[in-house]
Amino acid sequence: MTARVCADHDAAVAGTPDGATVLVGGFGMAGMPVDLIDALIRQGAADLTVVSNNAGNGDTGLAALLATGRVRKVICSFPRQADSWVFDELYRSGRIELEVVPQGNLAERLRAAGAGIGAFFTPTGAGTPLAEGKETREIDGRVHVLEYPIKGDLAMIKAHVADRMGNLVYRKTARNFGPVMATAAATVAVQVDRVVDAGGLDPEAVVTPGIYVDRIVSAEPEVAA
Amino acid sequence: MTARVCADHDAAVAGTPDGATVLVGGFGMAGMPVDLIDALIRQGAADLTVVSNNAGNGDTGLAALLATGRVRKVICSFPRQADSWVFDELYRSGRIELEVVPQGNLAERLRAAGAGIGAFFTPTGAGTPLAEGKETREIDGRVHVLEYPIKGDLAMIKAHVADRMGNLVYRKTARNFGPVMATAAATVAVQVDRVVDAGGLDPEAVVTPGIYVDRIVSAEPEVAA
Amino acid sequence: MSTRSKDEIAAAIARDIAATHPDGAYVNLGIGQPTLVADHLPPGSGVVLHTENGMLNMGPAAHGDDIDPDLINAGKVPVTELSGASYFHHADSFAMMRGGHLDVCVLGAFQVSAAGDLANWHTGAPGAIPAVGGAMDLAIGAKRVWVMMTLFDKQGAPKIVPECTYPLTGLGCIDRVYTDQGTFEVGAAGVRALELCGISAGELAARLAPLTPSVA
Amino acid sequence: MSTRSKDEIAAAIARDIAATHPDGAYVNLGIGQPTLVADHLPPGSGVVLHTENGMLNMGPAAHGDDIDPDLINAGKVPVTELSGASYFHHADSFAMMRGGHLDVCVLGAFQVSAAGDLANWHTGAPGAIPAVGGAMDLAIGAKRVWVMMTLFDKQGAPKIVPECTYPLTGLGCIDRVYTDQGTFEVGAAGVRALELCGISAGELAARLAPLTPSVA
Repeated sequence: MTARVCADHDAAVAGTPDGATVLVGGFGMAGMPVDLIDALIRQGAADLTVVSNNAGNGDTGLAALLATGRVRKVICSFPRQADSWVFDELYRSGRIELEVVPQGNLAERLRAAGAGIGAFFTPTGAGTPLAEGKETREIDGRVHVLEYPIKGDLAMIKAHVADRMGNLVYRKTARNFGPVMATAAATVAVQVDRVVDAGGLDPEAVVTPGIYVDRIVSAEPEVAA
Repeated sequence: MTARVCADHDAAVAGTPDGATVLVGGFGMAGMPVDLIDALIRQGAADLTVVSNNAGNGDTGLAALLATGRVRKVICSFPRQADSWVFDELYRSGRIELEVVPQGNLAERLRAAGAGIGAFFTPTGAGTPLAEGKETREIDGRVHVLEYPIKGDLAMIKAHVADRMGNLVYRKTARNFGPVMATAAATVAVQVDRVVDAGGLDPEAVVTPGIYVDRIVSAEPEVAA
Repeated sequence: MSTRSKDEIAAAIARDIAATHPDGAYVNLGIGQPTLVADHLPPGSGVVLHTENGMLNMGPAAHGDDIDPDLINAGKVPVTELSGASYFHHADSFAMMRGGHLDVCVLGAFQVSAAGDLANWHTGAPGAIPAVGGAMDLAIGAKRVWVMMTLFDKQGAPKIVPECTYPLTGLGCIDRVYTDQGTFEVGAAGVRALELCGISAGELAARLAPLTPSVA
Repeated sequence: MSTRSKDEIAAAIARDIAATHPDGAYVNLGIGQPTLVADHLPPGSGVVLHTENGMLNMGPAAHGDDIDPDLINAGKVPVTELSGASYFHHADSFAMMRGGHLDVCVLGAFQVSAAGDLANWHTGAPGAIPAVGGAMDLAIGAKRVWVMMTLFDKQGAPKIVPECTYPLTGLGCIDRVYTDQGTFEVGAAGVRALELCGISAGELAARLAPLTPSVA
């Protein structure tokens, strides 16, 4: 069903149940949907599984969500960074689970969820600890590992501009995981810099077609009113 | 290696060996690289396998290539159309092989070739004659079929504008198979309406990044000179 | 009691799409008769049409100067672009279909089985050139897949059958069948007539036997 | 005889990229020391830099007013955009890497085995938090994967080894190893020194034993 422009960020994440799997866009802080994350913190859902490239930077955004103690598990490619102290402390004290996934497998498993692919064989990770226990098969003389989709209950992403149909464009490398996460979750919430009327985006340049978007919230409240 | 602007269409398909697998863009005539096909007819490679959505319309483009008798096999989703008489005659007289592939599997198998996926499970075709003899597996209660990549030796596609780096944009539904075929062949030849200098395309709106493109030929010879 | 025309069937489908998706639906209309549904969508329905050759928010057929050879639908008919349209390549378009993002897809059919199997791509006749297009992807991909067809073929044989005898397009993929003689649900619970038009419950049972359709 | 500095290693890699790809190459430079290679690419080399977070034709690091938080590289350092750049999402970016479209990738390493196995993501130490990023995708995806590292670790142990003792990043994926003490080929034929710098063939053999490197 067509996207809806929400009055505020709280409305965009309303109804998230305990135990949900939440896909969180961004690569570091670029494309990080900070306002939606803050709304999810206020919303209060617990026992969450968070899927994101990193496990939080500094004390804001994803790190602030982790700090609430309401995240049971993180699925990511690169948790440990210079400023990932919130995650580090939770992990070292055994208060959070971690599944490390090669970044390309993370992206491709999200795509598979969005594209109806049941599983796929990839050479990434073959022969490494991250393929332990996984099914493997030699294809064209190369060992491949069988990987499964990662589906979300909620995706929270940041884009640059949305039109009222939910079509999205992004800015530079802040595009990163947004388009693929938008395809992979039952409910997709997007925070944007601004909303324009249908027809305000070039149809040739739309990156995420509106079919993938459920809830839009703009940083410019007067436009989203 | 970075793309090269060719002097003419013949240069863009030079060196195609007998026995090559050739990916041909287009959905019907939209996006059909007619000038490159004509050049391949002049070039003379034989014993070809052609991968395209259709098996030619009327007497031009792909139909003209088929009429030379130099195509051994066609892999496509929809050979039979009101104006596919060239193919129909070859097929009925046993002079061409046909592999019918569901259109989504055709696109996804080309993508897999370009994306380094060794094979993937899809529900498309499960339980139908097009899955006969293929490996199947139940995933999440649904029967899936294992499908393998389709790689090309040469891709011939049509785009709207290229820059000198090989970045491409397309026009409307003529985009169709071009972007995915561009990722799936060892050599990618593109016919475009015009070539602009690097910087002439919006980096946010590039559909096919130049890394996928080898040879460009423009319909406006003075620009490509 | 007269049967429904193609236009009436299309109007019924359009009505049900609008009723099921009051906030607008993403819909793919198969080539052939299902495209008629577009003409019957109520104003303001918010329905967004998808065409598998790479477009959302497709508009009506193009005529005269509006014809652009680069803008066609899956049936290769020139069409137009509505405000809020987007274009994407074939792999993205079929990912959209196969990933379950379309709300409704309407397809034609040769046969539908009581369990919801679909046969619509190939008669299997000797000499016929098989051509499947996107039918198998649409059949398994949309959230709801509806069929629009006549209930009986030209020889009078029913097209809702215990098991399809034509080559299958997809297994257990059909929700609902809109015909000239009524609308039917198919699936695990068997055949159920939601409404009949031009045929009595008794005649229906006789002609669909050994199927035993229930009537709502 | 003195060893090569990081800058000299980077210059050697840059020279070899330019020599192997006279018409320009698509190159990914891993985070850390490999990014130095960019500074040594000869003018007009035509090399196009890829960053796995979704960009081709990445420019040098951004400073001052040029810093845009939406434009960063894989190491999360603000960068710039060159003419002819393009942006794409993560699945497309990794498809590009994994599909074999990059000509060269340069990575750092803890260890490389004689057969070309790579270990560069995890020490396996108790308490270490594992983080792999795109290393495994780059290792298996680029046409040629080169390593830039010191030949010996801080304890003097060789980092070209018979078998990696650190957790693996990829199997048999490394072509060539650029070090402070020379450049080496690894693979099915074992270790071969292309050039030595700051170490004699005799000392190399002694310190890499039981490996028996050949010297070109």
